[in-house]
Amino acid sequence: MEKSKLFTLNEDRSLYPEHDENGKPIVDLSSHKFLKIWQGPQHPGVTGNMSLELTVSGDEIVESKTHVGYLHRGFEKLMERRKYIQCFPTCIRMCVAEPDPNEYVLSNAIEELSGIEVPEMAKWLRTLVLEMARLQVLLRGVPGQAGTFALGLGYQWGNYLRDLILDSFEELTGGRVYHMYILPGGVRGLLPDGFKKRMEDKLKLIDEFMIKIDKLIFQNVVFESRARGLGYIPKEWVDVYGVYGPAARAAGVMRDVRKTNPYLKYSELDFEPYTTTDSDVFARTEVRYNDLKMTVDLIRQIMAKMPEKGDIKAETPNVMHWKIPKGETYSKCESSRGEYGMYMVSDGSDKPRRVNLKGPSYTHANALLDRLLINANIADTAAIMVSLATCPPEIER
Amino acid sequence: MQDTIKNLTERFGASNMIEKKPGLIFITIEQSKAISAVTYLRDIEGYTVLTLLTAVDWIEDNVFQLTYLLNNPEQITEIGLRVMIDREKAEMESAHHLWPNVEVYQRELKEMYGINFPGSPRIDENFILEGWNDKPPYRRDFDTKEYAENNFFPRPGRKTNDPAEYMKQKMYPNNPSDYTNKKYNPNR
Amino acid sequence: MEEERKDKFLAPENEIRQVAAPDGSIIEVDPLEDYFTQERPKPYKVRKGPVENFLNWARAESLWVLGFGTGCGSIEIPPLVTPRYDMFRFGVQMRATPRQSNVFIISGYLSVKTLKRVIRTYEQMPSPKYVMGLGSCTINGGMYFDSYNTINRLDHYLPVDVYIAGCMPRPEALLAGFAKLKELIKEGKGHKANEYVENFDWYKDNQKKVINDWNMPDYNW
Amino acid sequence: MDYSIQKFLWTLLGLFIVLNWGFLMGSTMRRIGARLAGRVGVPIYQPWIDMIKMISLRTYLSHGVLYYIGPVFRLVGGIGMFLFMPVLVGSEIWSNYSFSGDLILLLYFQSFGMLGMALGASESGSPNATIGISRGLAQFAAVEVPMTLAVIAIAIQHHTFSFSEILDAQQGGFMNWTLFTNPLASIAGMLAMLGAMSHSPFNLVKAPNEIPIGPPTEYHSSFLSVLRTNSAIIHVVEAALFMNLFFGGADTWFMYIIKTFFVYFISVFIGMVFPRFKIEDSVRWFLKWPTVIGIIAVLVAAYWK
Repeated sequence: MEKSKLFTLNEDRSLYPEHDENGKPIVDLSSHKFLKIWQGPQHPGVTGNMSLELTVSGDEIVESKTHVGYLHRGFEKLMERRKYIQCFPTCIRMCVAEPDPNEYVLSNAIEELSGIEVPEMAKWLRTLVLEMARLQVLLRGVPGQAGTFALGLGYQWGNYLRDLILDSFEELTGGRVYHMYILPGGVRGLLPDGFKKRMEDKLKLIDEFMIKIDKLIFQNVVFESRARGLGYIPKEWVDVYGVYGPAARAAGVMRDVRKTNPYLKYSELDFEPYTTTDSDVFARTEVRYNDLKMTVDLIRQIMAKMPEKGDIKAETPNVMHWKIPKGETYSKCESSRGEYGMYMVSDGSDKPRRVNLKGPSYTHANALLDRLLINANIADTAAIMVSLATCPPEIER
Repeated sequence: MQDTIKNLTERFGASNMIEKKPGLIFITIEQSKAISAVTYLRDIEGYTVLTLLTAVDWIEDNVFQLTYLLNNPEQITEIGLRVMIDREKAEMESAHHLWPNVEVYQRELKEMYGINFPGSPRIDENFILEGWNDKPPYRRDFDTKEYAENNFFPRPGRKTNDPAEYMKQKMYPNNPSDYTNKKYNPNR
Repeated sequence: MEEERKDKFLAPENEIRQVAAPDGSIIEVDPLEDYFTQERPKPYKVRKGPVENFLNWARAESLWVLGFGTGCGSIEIPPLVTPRYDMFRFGVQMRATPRQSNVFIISGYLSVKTLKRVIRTYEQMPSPKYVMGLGSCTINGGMYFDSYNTINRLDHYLPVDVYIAGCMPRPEALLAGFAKLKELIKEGKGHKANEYVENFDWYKDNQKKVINDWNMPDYNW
Repeated sequence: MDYSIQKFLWTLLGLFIVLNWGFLMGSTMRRIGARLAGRVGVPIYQPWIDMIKMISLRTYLSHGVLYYIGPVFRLVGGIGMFLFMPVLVGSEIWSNYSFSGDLILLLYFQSFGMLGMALGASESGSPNATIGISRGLAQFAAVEVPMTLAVIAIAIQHHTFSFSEILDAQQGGFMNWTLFTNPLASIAGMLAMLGAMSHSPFNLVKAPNEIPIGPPTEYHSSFLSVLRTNSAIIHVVEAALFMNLFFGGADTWFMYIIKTFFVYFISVFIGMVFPRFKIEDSVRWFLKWPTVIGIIAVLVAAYWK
């Protein structure tokens, strides 16, 4: 039986307001039916320093434009006037939340261009550091998804555990946020004494945390009712819009560089990234939750399988005079947000000719976010944005 | 992969192929055939993901190199198409109809390199910079340090060392001749 | 005015346009003139005595920080509000709007585009207000000293009360910075907002030197 | 001293106690919440310092007369609720200005503050404030339905609209509380309380990561301190309203403090573990189960005997 129009709250509003022949909504601001509001750059719901120009009709968004550039430092230009080794302190600041993939792609690009083979032990340590970096991001990111719906409790617990992982980083590398541990040819040091045991203690805490998070977030009726069906990405969009990592895996498409192009020691590790087909905010949170589980498992595997001692650095020329042969390459790895790649062109001098860093946020935050926000509620912008894990400094660099 | 390269070479006159590592190929394409080659790769060969679109400034040859890096998620291969365009009249056919993200890349290139893509949506809008009135900053002839010194207020007292000289003093304070020794420094 | 406007880069929403009033009549609107006031700020009177000391104590013990992560330093703000470092213990709280906050943490480098927003936000905060420069980027540009898009010295654009050195400063350093700021306020030295007003022209000249498309009033009330 | 002046002074004293208890309760709740997260939390005296600081801030800002009056309206709503509700059961001096029919007036005062805020917030010119206040009014309209139904059920049950008489009927052991004599009305009323208290999952008005931070976006310094004062008073008074309706009221100040604390605690505690609703969901939720229970409660009360 058809419901009466007056009492229907679930009517299909996808064709409101009127659309032109290209499917774009006709928005006439002077008709007083629409309101233009900016979310960001000073807005607590926006992931970092970026802004969204929203045209809303009531609580419903009819048009969205992403504005970036608030964090532009011109890294790619700065690196063109620095020697390769001087690029490292610059490069890691490109994505602040997860600096290690930056180090890895940069040193991997240098190694690929100059044909250096990295020793086994260094590969193990690099794998460990990359997984630890993923762990510390996800510890904040998974409960942070509930935080966008004002459930901040899990975020508080997760942040505490993240601080513990940062302590481990400090132990291993000396740095809390920026590590500069991975260098061309290898890594900077071996594991300190007792590192594995202390790490294992922290992993046990994380196991307990995972159970609590499951109860707090995934079995929460309000969270489920809000996150289900929100920000749906059809499977066909994955290639078209350039969706990577957890967001693609939530749509049922296997996008994980660790599995498709195994680098470092991932081919020797036993793991299977979680995929689901719901492709909404809830599914993306679930995928990241399972990623977190998998990362804990991977760290245990790495610590069990890695040798105690070994060569950690290949012979490299004096870094001050190191000239990289002419050529170009694209090196990539899997960050917590998806494929993270660096395109590097060398002209044979001691400074890179061109470095271009491509993170998943570039495609997620621009065309995809603009599209997903259409017909969403303004209350849900933060949730959709966080579920795509946008990281503004990586968009504008 | 080999078929794709053959087709590219025959139909689109691709040249200068370099296989960097298994599954990553860079190949040069003429400017006039570039977009049709990209369309061909996307529609026929399954290179459905545009990984990146960027430019390199070869100022000494007076060209910009545009790189379209395409990814084939089925075969797990990547092809980088290099397109050389004239630096003086930097203009390229727009590819915004192929992927929705291309528009963003092209806006960035317009802003950072001054390469125009006529017909691309929102191409003249600011993407990153705001009120910029100098040369496009990623061009090689734009000196960022000079710009920073002229426009911002450098705090006096910042010392700049030539890293090589500085390391020489730090590492071989007593015997600078070690520095030129082949054993320590293979580049000398 | 017309001449001046032509030289400037203007965002489309700031161009002179015609607007339909609710009663149907057409009015010409110049957004820069009509939507903003051009009034200049005035310094407030700094008082002395036991009452003011008491108020200063209250100001120091209740610092409301604006939640605006301007740069990479904002990654160390979440640890501050979570169990490990918990800055609420010291009466430091986060606020979401500039109208209600007193402390502006400039977390790291400022790109020119953000600087414009920062100035706007800073001027909207009620006095007395305090600025904390986080990281070496705010002191001398740090590692971005040669970047074309980041300012070098923050104190040429905004009056800075406390600098916290480091890249990036640890949360402990931030807590120490808060302690230092409290000390300054209790001593009655927390009146940099007045300095900004007194040297208004100098600050504005510096700001306008880098912000080429100045399309807002001189002081954002 | 004249009786009316005496009464006025006692009421003022009561207001003072309620205000300070509101501040203390607020910071205590924040500390409890912080313990749940593993933190220490704000010092217990933080609200008072915040008040002094807010008053000591300088402002030159004006958005027009209504902008100034908005917080005053809000405060009047809170104080009005206090004035017309008896504080302690059976006490002449602590009965404030309650009269036979005060229940109706209270329901009115509950919405008064929100309406006043709507005037002030829309005058402030911030779009976030407008969105917040429209959400607030929508939610308030939804909350009022089960709330009023519960009140009507209780009124039918006790044949009165007077607070004092409802309270008197509940005396003599906890089995006489409305909670046990009329459980359906109590459930409907308590569910409505969650909305009236505006804690998560119903804190849509000041949703910080959606519309920072709703109606008070532009309010600062003294205006904000008035709003803070009101929120301190209204939290206690709302809790006291539900305490009086369902939990048998309080006969000493000690019981008053204990009971309001627990009523308030329920709403805060639920908010700790639930995310925020969307406004549609919230309105739908209130119009569904609480309303149905409220209607049944009215019917049961009407046809019981």
